[in-house]
Amino acid sequence: MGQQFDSATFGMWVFLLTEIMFFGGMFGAYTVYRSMYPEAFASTSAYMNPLYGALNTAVLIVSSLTMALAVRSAHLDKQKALQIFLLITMFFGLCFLVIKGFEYHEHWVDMKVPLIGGHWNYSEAPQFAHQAQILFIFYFFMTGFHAIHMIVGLGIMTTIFIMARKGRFSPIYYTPVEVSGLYWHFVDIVWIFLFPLLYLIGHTRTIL
Amino acid sequence: MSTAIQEPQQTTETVNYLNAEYGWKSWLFTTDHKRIALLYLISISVMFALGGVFAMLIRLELLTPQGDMVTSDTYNKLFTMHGVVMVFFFLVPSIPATLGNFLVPMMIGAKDLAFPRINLLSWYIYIAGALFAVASILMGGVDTGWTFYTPFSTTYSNTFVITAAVGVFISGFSSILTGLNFIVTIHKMRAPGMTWGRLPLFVWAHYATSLIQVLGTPVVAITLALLALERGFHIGIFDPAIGGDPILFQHMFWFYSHPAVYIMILPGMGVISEIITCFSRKGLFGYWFVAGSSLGIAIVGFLVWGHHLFVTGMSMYAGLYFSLMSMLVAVPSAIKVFNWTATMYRGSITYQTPMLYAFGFIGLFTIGGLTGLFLATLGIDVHLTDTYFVIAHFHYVMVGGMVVAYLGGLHFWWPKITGKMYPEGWGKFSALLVFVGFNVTFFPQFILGYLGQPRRYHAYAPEFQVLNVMSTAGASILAVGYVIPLIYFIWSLRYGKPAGDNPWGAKGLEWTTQSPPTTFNFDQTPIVTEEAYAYSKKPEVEVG
Amino acid sequence: MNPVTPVRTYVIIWLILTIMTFTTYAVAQIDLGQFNIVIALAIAFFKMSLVIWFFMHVRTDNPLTKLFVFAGFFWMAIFLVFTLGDYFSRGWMPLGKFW
Amino acid sequence: MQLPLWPEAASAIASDVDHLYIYLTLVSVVMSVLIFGTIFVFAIKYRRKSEDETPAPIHGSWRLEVTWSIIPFLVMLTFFWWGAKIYFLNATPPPEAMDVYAVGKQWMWKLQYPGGQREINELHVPIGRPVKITLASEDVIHSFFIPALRVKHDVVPGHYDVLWFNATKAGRYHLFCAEYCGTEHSGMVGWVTVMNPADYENWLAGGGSAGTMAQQGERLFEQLGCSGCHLVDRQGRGPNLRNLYGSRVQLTGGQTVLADDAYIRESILNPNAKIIAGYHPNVMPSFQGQLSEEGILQLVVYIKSLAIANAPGAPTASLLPAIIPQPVNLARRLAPQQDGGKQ
Repeated sequence: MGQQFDSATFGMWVFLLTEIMFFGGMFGAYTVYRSMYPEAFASTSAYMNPLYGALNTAVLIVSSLTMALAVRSAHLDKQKALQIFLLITMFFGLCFLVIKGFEYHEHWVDMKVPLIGGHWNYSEAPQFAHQAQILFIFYFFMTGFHAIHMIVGLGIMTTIFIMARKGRFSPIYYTPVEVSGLYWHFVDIVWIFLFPLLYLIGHTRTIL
Repeated sequence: MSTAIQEPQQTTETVNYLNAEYGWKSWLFTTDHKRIALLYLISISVMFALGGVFAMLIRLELLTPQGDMVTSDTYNKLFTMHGVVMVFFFLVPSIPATLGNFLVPMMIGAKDLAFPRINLLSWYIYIAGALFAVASILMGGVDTGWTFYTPFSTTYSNTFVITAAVGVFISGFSSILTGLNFIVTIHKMRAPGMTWGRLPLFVWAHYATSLIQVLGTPVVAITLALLALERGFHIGIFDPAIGGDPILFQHMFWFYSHPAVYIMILPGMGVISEIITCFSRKGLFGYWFVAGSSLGIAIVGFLVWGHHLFVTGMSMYAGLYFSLMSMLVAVPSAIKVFNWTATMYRGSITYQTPMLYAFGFIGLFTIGGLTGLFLATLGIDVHLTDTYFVIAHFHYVMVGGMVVAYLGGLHFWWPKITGKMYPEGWGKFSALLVFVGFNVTFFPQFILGYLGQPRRYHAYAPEFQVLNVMSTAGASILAVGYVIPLIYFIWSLRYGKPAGDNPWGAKGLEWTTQSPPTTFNFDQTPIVTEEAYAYSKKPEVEVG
Repeated sequence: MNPVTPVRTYVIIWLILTIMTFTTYAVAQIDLGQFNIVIALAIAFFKMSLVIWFFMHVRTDNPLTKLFVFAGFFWMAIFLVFTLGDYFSRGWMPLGKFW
Repeated sequence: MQLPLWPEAASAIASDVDHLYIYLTLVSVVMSVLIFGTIFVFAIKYRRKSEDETPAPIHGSWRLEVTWSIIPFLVMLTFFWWGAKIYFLNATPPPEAMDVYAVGKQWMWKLQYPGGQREINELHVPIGRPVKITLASEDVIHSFFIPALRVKHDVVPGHYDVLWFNATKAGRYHLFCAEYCGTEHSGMVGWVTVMNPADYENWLAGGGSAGTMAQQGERLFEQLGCSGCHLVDRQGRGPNLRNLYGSRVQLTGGQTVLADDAYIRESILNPNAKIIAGYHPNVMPSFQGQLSEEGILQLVVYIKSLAIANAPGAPTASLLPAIIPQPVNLARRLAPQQDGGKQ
């Protein structure tokens, strides 16, 4: 059993390695453009409402805590606690997505979605109208991929919860809980970086 | 082969992984790494044939300088699909997903890979990716070149770029899952006594390959996702009109695609280490250097991608750095070649087909590697890049190196995989054809490249014709050299002589079980007590 | 297998993370020029380390896991450093004839 | 039937490249012969003589390993050093180089000379004078490749690239597009005619009926109505362009930029991107989509000429009087900021 636990968690870590590179590629491209057009990017950060970002960060951190406690409960064979913590984790995960949804809606209303038809208006800082599009594309791309990961995470959590309900886990076998916990924490970490990069930097409208 | 005359034709066939279960379900839902390897073998052979047909059409078109056989659009689609199919759907999965899948667990004394179901999943993902690629061909093809450079691919091409990009994106995950599986398997599933210092070099090579797959592939996935989004939604990520930078695409693309050539060649090097030791009956000279050089290539290979960008307007200083690193990555490759050569010193050498392929590999890979240095040299690369010199160089490494190693490995382990021998005479003959055909095809292209014939040209200047005709002639020899093994391998399934457990007298755990192996490879978990390639001692693998 | 971490540890880590989130938010309202980005990323990095170290149990995991976690960020750094290296050095002057 | 094996070498740098190439080839041949020879000898000498032969084990040798790692690497360092030298030489056009402008467009090369001559898929250059080609792309990435001169540079849309050479031998040479650019990529070829200086003068005299490139730019400047705001001698709604080129200008944000080709191009296509201090955004319309890259180049040359006419010590008599631009010298680029372009 120990061997299997080991293989599974190690396998998850290797998978997270690919996830790091996956988001790393996005962060890399984002950083290049940020360094090319610092003022344009500062102007877009200034548009963002960091309260949303901060609130969502807090929500995710709580869900990470409850996830860690869920894993702990599984380890200690506290079946009821495991289920409750999983439910709380999923609840906060959903909260995150709902808040994100409101935010996306706000961007849509504000004409900050540079898609085909051009739901796009950047009269606040017309000199950056071109380059700001790139940031918004990256904003939607990065937060969108993060949201997809959240949705996948919720799916995994549902499965784990059902398994927990059926009493599949015990102190000697709770590998799936541990492994999906790792995934959940990773998604949290991605957001920990997205928050300052997308919302905070340049918030004071400083230029250089 | 003289030893292969075994007991009377087997009337009572032993139970093995091939006949343990019957029916298509037993194949499509199998979690046996050996069966999955065969599924992969069939799929990549189909893709190889497809890519080969495209290659033949390209060569036929280039017989005349006017470009009169197919239209320029068709020609552009041909070389694009040749590249996409060969690179992403044949070369990347070729050795790891077939021979690697089959042999890595056996070589380390394991029953299967760490995650058998993920292994099967990776094959299905591969098939899904391949279906997208084939769909893009059937719908009318793609004409961007396998490199998908923006802004041509995002804005100007009128072909099915998104379909092809999605295919490549999907197949990337199959590659990641294979790599992940190998890493965990090699770390966690080694038999008792199988220390890192006793691993066969084939396994070391696959470990290094897997690292690249896991670390590099996600970046190309994200790059192609950005490309597909930009094309699909007309949002400008790499679009110069709103301040995007097409060169950033090239950085991101080559961050994976350069290390990817090491994904393709490293497993081939692993195969060669196995073949050379077996047919020289001798341990590998400088085991740790060859093992370490695999890791060295995997790591330094990630630091050199910029040598594809020397003439794009990249910073000169970045050019200096990438050039220096590209020189550095040649050192571990050179170490391998020298050690293989030294292994033969005072050996006991025979010239069976796999060994002939190994000789061919060393020769062709040496030329491929040395000409790589030309391209890493800044001042020369300015003239040579995007000419036929580049084509010749990477075909020397990819076809002369990788495909030759793959064929060598296939001949070497065919008896283990199927329990049957291939016809040795035909094997030698086709190995010779491949070697000769290959050189006649691609050597003239070095000269063409220095003369300045640009790659991806549908029509070319008339003075280049003689060399192009030579190249096409060579390609037809090469094609025959590929078709013959295909025929005799299939023939041998039914008519081949039974191989016995260890026809070559080779070392390694995979040769200690029956051929073909049982579903769980070993009756009992083997205990390893000696180094890899202990040819000079009595066999000491105990079964306990 | 990992030893059990006490609830108290988890809660303390969670408290630190939450405080850090508000700190980073507050600091961003003050104009520190270039230092805004430095501080924001430093805090993010610190938070990430806490999550990896405690929530993801790397603290009690074997060295192999630690190595792989490190490798992930190292490779990401390779990509960032050398791609950015190109962009930052593009404006540099050509070398003189020192050879 | 022709079977060339070595390309013509018709520029100063071509022989450098050839020498390095020969050096690399020689080293490669020596290495290959060594390796192939050794394998061949071993394969014969140590062939299996009896079935039960068991060779003695040899585990390796540190000394050998270190030797065959270090020595090849040192040899490779010589490749690196020599190659880097040529690369840097290739990348830094001498200040006195004469200008030619090339625009890559699916699927042709459009060339313009400061004297006003324009050609498609033909380039005429004199022997013995460095020629600097400013490259722009109208659509996708192209690559300007002249094998006989051993020069190549990608033409990336969105900014200018530069390539230079000094032709040494008269003749007609291939001009290729080396970066795949679409359907008729292989048709995007042309000829480079390298001529003796006297022939070149004759050739120049034959063309350019539409005035010099700067004059063409000036006409465009009038046509587009630029002169309504950018008054040449007085302050208008837009910055005065006299002596702007090559100077450092201060922007509204406080930083300064060098007013070079790239800056002028950007200001035409995306005027709001970098506003000179004291001026307002949203005054000038964008000319993106209204101007071809050729037109933009003409405007750039015109604005350049405005800075040279007044510059003290500007070259007066030469092949192409009005337009040899004052080279942006390195010291000037390095200088923190001087003579702001705004008045």
